[in-house]
Amino acid sequence: MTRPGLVISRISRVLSDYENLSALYALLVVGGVIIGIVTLPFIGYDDDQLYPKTLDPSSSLHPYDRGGEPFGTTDVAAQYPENSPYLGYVTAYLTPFSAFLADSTMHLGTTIVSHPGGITDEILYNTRGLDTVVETSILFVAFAIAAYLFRREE
Amino acid sequence: MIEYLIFALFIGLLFHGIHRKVIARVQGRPGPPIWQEILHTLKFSFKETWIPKTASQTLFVAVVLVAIGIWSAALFILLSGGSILLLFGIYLLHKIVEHGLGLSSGSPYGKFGAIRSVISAASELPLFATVGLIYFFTHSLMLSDIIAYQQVHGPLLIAAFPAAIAMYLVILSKLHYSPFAIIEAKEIVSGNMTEHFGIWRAGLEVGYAIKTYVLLYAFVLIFIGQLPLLAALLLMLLILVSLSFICAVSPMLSPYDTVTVQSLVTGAIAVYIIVLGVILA
Amino acid sequence: MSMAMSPEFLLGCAVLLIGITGTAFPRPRSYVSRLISLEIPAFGLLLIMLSFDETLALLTFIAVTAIATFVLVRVIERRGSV
Amino acid sequence: MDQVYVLGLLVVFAGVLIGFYALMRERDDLHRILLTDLAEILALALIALVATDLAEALILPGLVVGISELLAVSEVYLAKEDLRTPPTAPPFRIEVMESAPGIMALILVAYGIILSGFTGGAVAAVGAIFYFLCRGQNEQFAIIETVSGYAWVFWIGAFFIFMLLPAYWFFAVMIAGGAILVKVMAKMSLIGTMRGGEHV
Amino acid sequence: MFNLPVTNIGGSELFVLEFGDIVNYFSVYTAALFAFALIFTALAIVSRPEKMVDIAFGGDAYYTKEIDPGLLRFQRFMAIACGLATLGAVVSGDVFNFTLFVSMVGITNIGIVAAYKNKHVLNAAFQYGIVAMLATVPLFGGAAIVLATTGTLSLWELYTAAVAVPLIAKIFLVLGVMGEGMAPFYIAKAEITRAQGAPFILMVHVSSLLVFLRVVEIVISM
Amino acid sequence: MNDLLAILYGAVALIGAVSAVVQTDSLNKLISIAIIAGGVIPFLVDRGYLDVAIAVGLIIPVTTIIILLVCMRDAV
Repeated sequence: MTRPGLVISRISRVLSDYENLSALYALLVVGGVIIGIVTLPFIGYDDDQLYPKTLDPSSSLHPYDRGGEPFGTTDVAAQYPENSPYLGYVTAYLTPFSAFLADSTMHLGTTIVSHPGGITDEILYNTRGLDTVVETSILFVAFAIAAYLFRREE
Repeated sequence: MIEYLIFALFIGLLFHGIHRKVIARVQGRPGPPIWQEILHTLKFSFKETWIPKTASQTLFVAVVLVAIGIWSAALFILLSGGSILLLFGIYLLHKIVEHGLGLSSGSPYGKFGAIRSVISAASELPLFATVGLIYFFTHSLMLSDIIAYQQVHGPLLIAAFPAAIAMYLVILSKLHYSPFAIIEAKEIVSGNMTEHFGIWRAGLEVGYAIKTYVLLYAFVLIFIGQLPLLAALLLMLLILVSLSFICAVSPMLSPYDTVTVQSLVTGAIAVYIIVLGVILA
Repeated sequence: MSMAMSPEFLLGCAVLLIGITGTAFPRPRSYVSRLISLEIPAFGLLLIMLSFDETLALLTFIAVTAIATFVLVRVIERRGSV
Repeated sequence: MDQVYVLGLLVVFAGVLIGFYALMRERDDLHRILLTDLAEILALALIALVATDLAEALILPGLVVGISELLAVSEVYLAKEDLRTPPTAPPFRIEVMESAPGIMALILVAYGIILSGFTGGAVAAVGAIFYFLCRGQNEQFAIIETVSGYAWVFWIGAFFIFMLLPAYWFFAVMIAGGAILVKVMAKMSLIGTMRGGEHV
Repeated sequence: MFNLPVTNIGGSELFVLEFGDIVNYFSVYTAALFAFALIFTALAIVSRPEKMVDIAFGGDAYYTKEIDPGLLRFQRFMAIACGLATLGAVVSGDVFNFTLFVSMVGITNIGIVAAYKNKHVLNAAFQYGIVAMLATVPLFGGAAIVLATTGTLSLWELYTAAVAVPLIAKIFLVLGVMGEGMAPFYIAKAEITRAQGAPFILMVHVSSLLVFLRVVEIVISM
Repeated sequence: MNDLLAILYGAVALIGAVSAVVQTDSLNKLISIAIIAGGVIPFLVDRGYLDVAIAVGLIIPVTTIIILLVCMRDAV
């Protein structure tokens, strides 16, 4: 069938097939990225970052040693420190087990800081806790979908 | 406020009637009297009303109320000089009303209407080009600021001409009998409104009438500026008649072609904005 | 923060690019081969994270990659290889 | 840092170009899933380039979102292709699958519990999946799901302690770290039981 | 303490909700979107789905489809989750938090449609899912570029004139939301719309339109 | 790490990566992946992250075994 406006109907035909959807989206992203590469010279890293990493290789908490004293004040470069009155408490805190590990070896910094406490938990649970709420909800929803589809077959 | 709402409703319905009349005359038919749509709405208000058994009852009624609600809110934004982003947001949310109308009834024709309404959702895209371009000139999206800007710099119609075209296209796609009005094409009966009759249909007519008034008035305010009411009405009528001419002489596009046309217009204006930005920056 | 470009970062970038090319155009073009190729850019990202000392993220990433591999294996198993 | 960032950005952009170009050419749905997994790596690389503690904290949610979507989409794929029956090909066995799982799973799970939080949950889940994979599974689906549901509620509670009663931050950290560990580990190790079939 | 730096786009500030570093806000604009999302979430909770009428060709016979209660419960759960995610996304005051809410919208949308057994609808849902997953690259990438180049994620800071957000970050954010919400890619959505369950299907459209409206506000204000 | 070792391990990782792309047989690809791991883990150790190196060293074989499941099925 020949229709007027050949180009338009040809585009319409591609658009109307949802098998082409991801290809179409990929095309858009590729277009965006090309703009990105062209404008790359105008992009610069801002050195005044939130929660910057300050490394102290001699610490047993390396690379997560942020100083501070447990149950005292610790300097944390949060966006709105006034919204988190106990800011820094989580960062400086070590569980007894972590404290033991920290005293006995130099090479378990990651493990120690991941054990409840540390700067990452400070961010994830305290200052940006809402992110974590959303994120666990996403996992919850995704699993509900998978479980529903999986169990329906039984 | 309430009296203005009724006034807008009356004018909107009258515009619908004039629209039909102009189309009929262009096509060499006598056409209905211009107050036909007002009579229609009155007639529907007093007819027997019930909800189809197959419908999702709550939704079936709620969308009608939402339709009236959002367009009354839109009128309020226009009068109070609020944000045109919100105004266009409401325009987008109107889409939800269209979907809801068609989907809630359970009727296959309503459903087809709703599906077409989903397909034609690209008709919103030109709006964002409009918003972007206007912001580019005025650095504000508050209607009051835009009006103030035009008093100093002259109508935006000249400065931001592509944006005016985009918005013109948007109004065109929402008008009855337009080449983009695929959701109420006659082959699917009345499209997504098929199952809404009686008082529900009257409610929809009310919402749509306010919508037509709001869109035309917004066009005048955004691109020409604040005018005395009578002049503004006259201008709106002129725009409407020009739209009616287009509706009368152009065939309805196939559903996917409407998407393509509208997307292409948006893309062209987006490129225009970027080029303008690069040149002026 | 490491101001200069660390060898880990440069190596990571190289492995990432090689891996992406390998995954985008796998040899042979089969599900399994593409699945295995996916591991290469993962190592590239691992090195990039290492160069910024983001070890907690690194550890999580490696663990989640293992789980993702399992999810994909489950699909490929049922699909049968092509 | 500026140079590092711009170079990194260039590499990732180039990667996006290659990866998405391949995706444009791809017609097979399962290959598309594999390529979206590649895209996930690129998204994480963009976050990693920020190189602060905040970046690290953002990678973790990014990772979880990625694996969640992969899980849901792959299940939709199986439903749409109607690949319901578990694989029936002869089982594959190597010696290591008899001896390793017990001890390796134990190490990973124990280490995961020490780590706690997301990282711990993911590491422990790998251990659990590996165990289910090699030793077969007893279907405790409903119980594990319930546990993970409660863990989620505990975490929401911890969030509100942080926001409303910050003085009790210590309990909040403990509850949050523990609850997320349990939640992530439970959810993800359930994937191990979803393989189906009696051949393992 | 908090003063919305830009009031000439979304109207004046009404109410602020603080969660640590994430400070959500209700301006006239976001509050309107919030109210709209709330109405449709409530509708998804209270209304029952329609009974779709199928006409048997070649006769006057027609029959209505009944909906399976398990499917109904699941879809309602997904629709409510989708509504909550939309509520979060439209008032979020933080770029990364916004992107997380948007990806939750994406995944709940997949959930709403993936529940059908119709192969046609499932196929559309799958293609949609692929795009939603791809969209995490521009979505999170956009947020990451914003963070790296400006040193902040808070919209309160980003809206100030002193902070310049690179063009690519804005493009990425819009592309990301387009992918998750499928805003202009209506083809798969049209197929999805053919399925039964109006109040829930409608939620797919409501959420994607609202997050798209929100991202437009964010991108223009930045 | 001194420069020589860094170059050496870097070369190992790069060779592994290139070989994993070039190899056409699944098992050979898996072996190449193991070579990349061999080149990468020293960098982890060198920076002093013993715990991370151990965990990564444990998880990578698990991934390999998971992939082997489909590879062997193909071979059978």
